[in-house]
Amino acid sequence: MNGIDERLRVDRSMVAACRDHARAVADGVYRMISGKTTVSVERTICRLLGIDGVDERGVPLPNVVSDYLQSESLVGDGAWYTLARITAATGCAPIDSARRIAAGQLDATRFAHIDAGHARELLDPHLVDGIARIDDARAAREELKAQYPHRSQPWLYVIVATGNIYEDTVQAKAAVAQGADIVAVIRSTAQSLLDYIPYGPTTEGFGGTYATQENFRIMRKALNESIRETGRYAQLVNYASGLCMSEIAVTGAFEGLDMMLNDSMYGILFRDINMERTFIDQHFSRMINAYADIIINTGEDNYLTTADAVDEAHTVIASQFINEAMAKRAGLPSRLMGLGHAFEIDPDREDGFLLELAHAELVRRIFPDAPIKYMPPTRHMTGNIFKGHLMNAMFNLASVLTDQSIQLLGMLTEAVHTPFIQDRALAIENARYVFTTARHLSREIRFTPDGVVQRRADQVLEETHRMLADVASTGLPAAIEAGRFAAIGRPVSGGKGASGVCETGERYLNPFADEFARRLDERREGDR
Amino acid sequence: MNGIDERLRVDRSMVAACRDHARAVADGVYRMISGKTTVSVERTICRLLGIDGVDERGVPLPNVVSDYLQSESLVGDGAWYTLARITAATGCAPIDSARRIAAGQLDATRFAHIDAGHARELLDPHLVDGIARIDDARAAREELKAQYPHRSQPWLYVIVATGNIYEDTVQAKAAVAQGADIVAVIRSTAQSLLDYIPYGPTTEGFGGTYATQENFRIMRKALNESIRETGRYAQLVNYASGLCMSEIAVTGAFEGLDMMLNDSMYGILFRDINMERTFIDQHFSRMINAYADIIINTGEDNYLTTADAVDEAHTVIASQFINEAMAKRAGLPSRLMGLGHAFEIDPDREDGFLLELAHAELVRRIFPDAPIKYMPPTRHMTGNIFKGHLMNAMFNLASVLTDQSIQLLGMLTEAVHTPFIQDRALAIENARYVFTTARHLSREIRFTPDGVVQRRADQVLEETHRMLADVASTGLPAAIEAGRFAAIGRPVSGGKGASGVCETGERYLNPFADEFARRLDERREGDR
Amino acid sequence: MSGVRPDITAIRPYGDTLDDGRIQMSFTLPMEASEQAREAARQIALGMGLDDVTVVHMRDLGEGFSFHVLYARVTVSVDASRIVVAKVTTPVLGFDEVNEYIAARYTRPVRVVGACTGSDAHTVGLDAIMNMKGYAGEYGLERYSGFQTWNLGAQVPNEDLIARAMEVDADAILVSQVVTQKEVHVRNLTNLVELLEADEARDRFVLVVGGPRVSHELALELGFDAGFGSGTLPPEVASYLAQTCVIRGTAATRADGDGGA
Amino acid sequence: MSGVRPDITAIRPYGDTLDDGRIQMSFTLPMEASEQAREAARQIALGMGLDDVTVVHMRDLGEGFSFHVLYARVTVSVDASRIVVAKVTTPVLGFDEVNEYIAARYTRPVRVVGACTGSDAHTVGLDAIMNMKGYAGEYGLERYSGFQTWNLGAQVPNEDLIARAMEVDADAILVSQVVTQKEVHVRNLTNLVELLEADEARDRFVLVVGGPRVSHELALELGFDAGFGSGTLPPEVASYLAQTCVIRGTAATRADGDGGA
Ligand code: B12
Ligand code: B12
Ligand SMILES: Cc1ncc(COP(=O)(O)O)c(C=O)c1O
Ligand SMILES: Cc1ncc(COP(=O)(O)O)c(C=O)c1O
Repeated sequence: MNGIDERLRVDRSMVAACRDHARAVADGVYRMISGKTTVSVERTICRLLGIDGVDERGVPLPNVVSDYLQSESLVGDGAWYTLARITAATGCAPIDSARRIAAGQLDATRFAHIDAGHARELLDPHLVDGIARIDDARAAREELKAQYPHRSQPWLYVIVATGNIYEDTVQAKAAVAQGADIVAVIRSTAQSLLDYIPYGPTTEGFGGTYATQENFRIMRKALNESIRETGRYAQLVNYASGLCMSEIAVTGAFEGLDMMLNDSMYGILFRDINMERTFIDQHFSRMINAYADIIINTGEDNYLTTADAVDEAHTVIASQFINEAMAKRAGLPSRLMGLGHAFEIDPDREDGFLLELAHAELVRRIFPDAPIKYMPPTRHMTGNIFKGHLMNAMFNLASVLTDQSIQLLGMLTEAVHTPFIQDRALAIENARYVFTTARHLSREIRFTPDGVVQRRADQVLEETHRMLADVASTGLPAAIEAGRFAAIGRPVSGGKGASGVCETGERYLNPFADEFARRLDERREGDR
Repeated sequence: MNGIDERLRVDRSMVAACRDHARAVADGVYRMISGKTTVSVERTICRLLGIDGVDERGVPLPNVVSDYLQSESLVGDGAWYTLARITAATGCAPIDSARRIAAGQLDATRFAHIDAGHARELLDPHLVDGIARIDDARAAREELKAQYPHRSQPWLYVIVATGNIYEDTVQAKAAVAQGADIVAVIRSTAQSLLDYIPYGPTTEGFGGTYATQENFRIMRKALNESIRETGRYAQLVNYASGLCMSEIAVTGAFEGLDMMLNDSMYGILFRDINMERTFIDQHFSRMINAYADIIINTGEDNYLTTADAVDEAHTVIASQFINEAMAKRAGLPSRLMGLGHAFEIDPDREDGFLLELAHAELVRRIFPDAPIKYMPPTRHMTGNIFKGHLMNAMFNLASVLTDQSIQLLGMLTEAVHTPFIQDRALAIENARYVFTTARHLSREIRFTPDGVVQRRADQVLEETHRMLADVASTGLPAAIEAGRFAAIGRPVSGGKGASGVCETGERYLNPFADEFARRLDERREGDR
Repeated sequence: MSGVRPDITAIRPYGDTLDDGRIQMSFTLPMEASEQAREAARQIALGMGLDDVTVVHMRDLGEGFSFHVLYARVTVSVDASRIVVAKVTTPVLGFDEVNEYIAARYTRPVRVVGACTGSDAHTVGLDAIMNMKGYAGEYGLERYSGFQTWNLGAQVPNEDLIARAMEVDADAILVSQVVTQKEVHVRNLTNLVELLEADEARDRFVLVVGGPRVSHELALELGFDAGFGSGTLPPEVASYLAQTCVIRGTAATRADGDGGA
Repeated sequence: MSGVRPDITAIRPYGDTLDDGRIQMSFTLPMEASEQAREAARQIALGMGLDDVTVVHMRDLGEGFSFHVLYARVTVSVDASRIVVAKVTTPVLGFDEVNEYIAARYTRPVRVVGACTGSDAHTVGLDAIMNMKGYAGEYGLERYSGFQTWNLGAQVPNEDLIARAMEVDADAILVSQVVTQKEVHVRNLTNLVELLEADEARDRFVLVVGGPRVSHELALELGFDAGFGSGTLPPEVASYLAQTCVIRGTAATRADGDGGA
């Protein structure tokens, strides 16, 4: 990187072999999901077509439409085609169609079928509008960034989680004033399993604040104020994860978010969501993230909260290869792949820090262009806040020493409560101190050729390679079923949200996917 | 070290040139003090001859003797000769002579003079006894060490400072139980300027506990209990520093101390003690330390509490070369030279940690066999205990990364109060965490050939060389007068305790010095 | 001759001298950093009955907040001779001992159903106690021949947990609660006891709760039989269950009882 | 619409919700780690009027001590609208302004004698204010044309300091006190004022004290004219002296006064 001598030797041919296996794994997944859609993908299309708001009972209109599609067995036709069919019959714009459906005033099954070209054309103005909203939000961010540049990496990433979006903004602004570069609003615990996005500003949440479009807007506005006050760009993060992956992705794209938690397997492993559902949703959500230029954050760090950080280090990297392969399929360039890993080795283990360096350095070398996201110690944190603060310092040091990109700051009260305002301030102070005093340490150091660090890195890469070869041969679903990731096994056909998966019919259309793909191709050409 | 590849390149010829200059500096000092003694050297001889206890007014008997010598203008004859002369006339053992002097019952000036051989012989049994006490104390330590070995370096060094020796023992034992390897009992502030050693156990002190023989004994006993309880050897430290350098050295030697703060210039610079007095006292004190196998701790760290740690880094190393040259003169082998330095760079300075590494590594490379003593951040510590705790962690990391030997632990409350019991516990926890998790990091790393660390080390060594060349040409007294060390200037003939310096006369004898020198020579031969 | 011999009836915090009462504190005030804020911090401490209060560090946090670090002296003391802490009193047995104990006294293995209830998805703690692998080198209940276990996992509604316990004719129910924000664990646990009581089934089970913020005392308060906190090892729970089910005469110890799956 | 709008008349600590009263504490008890000790720690906090007390960490320190980390809720509040903090009120001027101010109003440079008194040997703070070099990029008093300074250094007995101030007919005396163990600074400072009063010389000098644990309030309490704490910059002191000596009419401002060295 940056013309600096390599601190660590990495077997490039083994890395290439890993990539090949991961590509094969992704191919298998894509074969599994081809010809399928989900209710949440359809709701996402609704949102892109301008459908928003809630009905009288508070049900979001995109859900009104998807419920209707399900109840009338029209999911196979898809939202676009059905809405176009309604437009053809009634002249209604999609939002009006949704309102009429909500009011029970419409029976689309009675309308005449139309051909694909006509369906495509009829709603084209709405497609243009929908994409323009994303373009505008992106342009606004670009403008701000040009005026108020980012600080150098590793970026300081903190979370707010009060449950009250207004209290969150106060804490977020305070954090930016203290030096945070990135603010993530943690979602309420229950939200990942909701099959809809709540509506409007919210002031009660549990262990976090609901992800809603209005909450996104309120927080974006607050951060934009902070940006002007501090003269530094501040990034906003939320979760395109759970049962509404792609819907939240588009909501975030509309409201100018900068990053989204988004993983190809997290929902399956940690939220027991159905595999097909997850694989389909993650694909469309990533197309949106890619188009909106939003960095994704993958969730490999979570593996090490349940599995041992040394024994299972290779599963993290194997998963990163898979996340990368899947993300490429969705059109995400490397610079938007915030692959996740974590600093979770037992603090009382002799030379544990050496192993952490090996892991972090290996990830950095394998994915040189990805904005790697490094997660702090959580598992071995205890009520001993003083020791916890030190563990976070060593984590910060590992980061600056191995050129990580996105540093999620550890809280000294990790084992006690969700962060107090001073916990966050102390975490920022911790990172700023370490990052300043050791700013260019990464350029100063080389690991000895046959030292513990180098040998450990070699070993983990080998184990990764072996695992990927296995997964490529059995296929990802079987590997997940066997509990290869995070030591959690999930049955192929089980899990939540399975009923929201549907085969697409002959009439099915998703012109947004086509358009995103086309434009992403163009952009890639332009990049060359 | 240990066959490990060198992390840093050090210009060996420049180091050799520095040593040559330092030797010249020491030669100059020794020319200045030759043919001189001090009241405290004479009191030390008294103690070695078995004189202890206090008179009716509480004046220590060694002081009774030295006061008598001064009042009768007998300092030039010295304590040994005068006591031998009394023995010749009265048959009194030295302790009885001292008691008689205290009682005003004796006028030595009336006794006949005797020849040197006779004087030497008369007190020889007392010499044998005195030295045997040191030998016994040393043997007892050796035996304990053989049974309960030291932990590996860096050793964890903590201080206790309650003022009450009994409360100190409780805190010391708690510290050893928590993992401390070394306990220093800080002296009461005022003690360094007392021209006597207080007597007996003491329970009131100011910012520290008086160094007395009884206090040494009480603490040694407490630590020996700890050693048996924990199965690890624990070292005891006090201060052979101030106006009673050599007297305290012998007291510590009798009571089995392991280390002594002892510097060739500290008293001059920081306590405004007269130069000649200091140079004479330090010589004899170091002979005793050497003979008793006690590690000295020099005080270069103090320079950086008043002078800037970056600008003045070379003065620390120049002073270490001088301390080394003087210590060699007194017969101290390198393995007993605990040369001091400190981690005092502004925590908010970009890449400050890189500079600290350069300094620490340089000291380590220049004095490979010395048990380097590394002092913690003090100057930039504030009431922000959380940040302070982190600074101490980086200090601990610098230590384990550069193979330091003696780690004086930083307290998170450095800017607030003398250590509470939990402050010390947190400091030990801090060091143990960092030393464990990064145990063999020093073997893993090499500094890049033209990086900041390497270039900084080169620069400091050059500056050191230039400074030593200067000091060698002007002589040390002139350099001190000019404020070259710690930015503190002291006049050659000023300072406290000057009246305690005296020319030795023809009859003067110090058979202890001769005997120590002889036996140290023998030991060196034996070592080969 | 020792310096420190504390009076157990009047225990006070200790800094470096017996009874000096020294403590450290830190907190945020919703005031920007200023001499006023520093004084407000001092007054908060005075309001707590402290004296010798020093604000050793104050830092502005932005948005009208300031952070304060204080040292002060506590003036109250505690009579530690009168502290009685509720404790699990059954002796802790070894792995084999537990199995032998059960084999000797029970008609069948002790049946244990466990779950993380409510919205709690933290399974690691419960798994540590229940699963084969166990925790810190100690096997979990599943490994014992004396136990038959059902670990229902995360986010289990209290109703489902009870239904399952009834279904398998369990002897004991283990509940894990890790999330404690806004006292949600207290609500969850109280609700479980209420449901059991409504079903008149409270006495059928030995009811145990665990989690990092759980104490035996809290468990008793909430109507549980025992509570296990941070760092609990599986044998402690196994020993407790083996011995308590006998005393309580749960299904496995009753001659007639062998219902369930 | 903002979430947080604190009531200035009832300020409480803030964790993550307005008025949640959350604070962190840590201290040692002279009891070895045990459930009793944990409970004693909790009771100490209850004795301070706190509620919602959790001991989140307990550790044995050996020799019969245990260390505790607690979180708890403060129940008192402070009326911050009624806090009045004594402050140095003279405006802070720049380097040139101070010199011009003095040149315009005084018959000669203002004479300042400073010392670290008693057994205090910490000269860095006083040097920062008085010496040429100054502190944090700001020149010290010695550099100002408006001041003539005598820095007597460390461990100066109060008697010597007063004698010297008399001798040079000083306008102001600056005292530094860094060591505060067992309130030794309070004793030293009180003694200085008493000695000055005994000499009926208290009014001759503007009397200033500084040090990291000094506040203006404490200084006034002890009979000084001003106190300067941690992080004081030389211009603050220079401005204060320049303006105060005029008001107080010290030697340098009196037409007749040009005694001394
Ligand atoms: C791992 C972890 C996760 C994992 C959980 C994975 C899993 N499958 O369990 C993941 C990443 C999924 C996660 C998610 C969340 N977490 Co979480 N998590 C943790 C973490 C880091 C460690 C917990 C742990 O595994 N400890 C190790 C086990 C072995 O210890 P233990 O649970 O104490 O168990 C022992 C004893 O208590 C006892 N025990 C426990 N249960 C039982 C039961 C019985 C019957 C018995 C006898 C004994 C017993 O025995 C065990 C062995 O000794 C803690 C922080 C920390 N370091 O403590 C946060 C923490 C618990 N999480 C927290 C939160 C808020 C969440 C989220 C809500 C955050 C969000 N908004 O997204 C989510 C949602 C989770 C949910 N719905 O519950 C908070 C809880 C705050 C509070 N006190 O209320 C914590 C403290 C972090 C924080 N500071 O914010 N988390
Ligand atoms: C440097 C230092 C030393 C040096 C002093 C060198 C010297 N020539 O000054 C040495 C190594 C000699 C030393 C020795 C000791 N020290 Co010391 N030392 C410190 C240290 C690390 C820094 C102090 C410092 O220089 N601060 C920087 C200056 C610029 O800040 P400042 O003093 O606050 O000054 C500013 C303001 O307060 C104000 N100010 C200060 N004075 C004045 C005066 C006036 C008139 C005005 C207007 C303003 C003003 O303006 C200044 C600029 O902003 C502190 C710990 C710490 N980090 O604070 C311990 C500390 C002060 N030392 C301490 C102790 C106990 C000692 C010893 C007694 C230890 C011992 N038993 O051996 C000895 C003896 C000293 C003695 N007799 O007084 C304790 C004091 C504890 C207490 N609160 O009572 C401390 C806090 C360390 C500790 N935790 O134990 N020390
Ligand atoms: C990819 C991803 N999504 C989501 C989450 C958050 O979990 P939840 O499912 O509770 O929103 C995480 C965990 O940190 C994650 O890594
Ligand atoms: C060599 C040496 N002697 C003595 C001391 C202690 O100072 P005092 O003179 O107060 O005993 C120090 C300071 O830490 C020191 O480095």
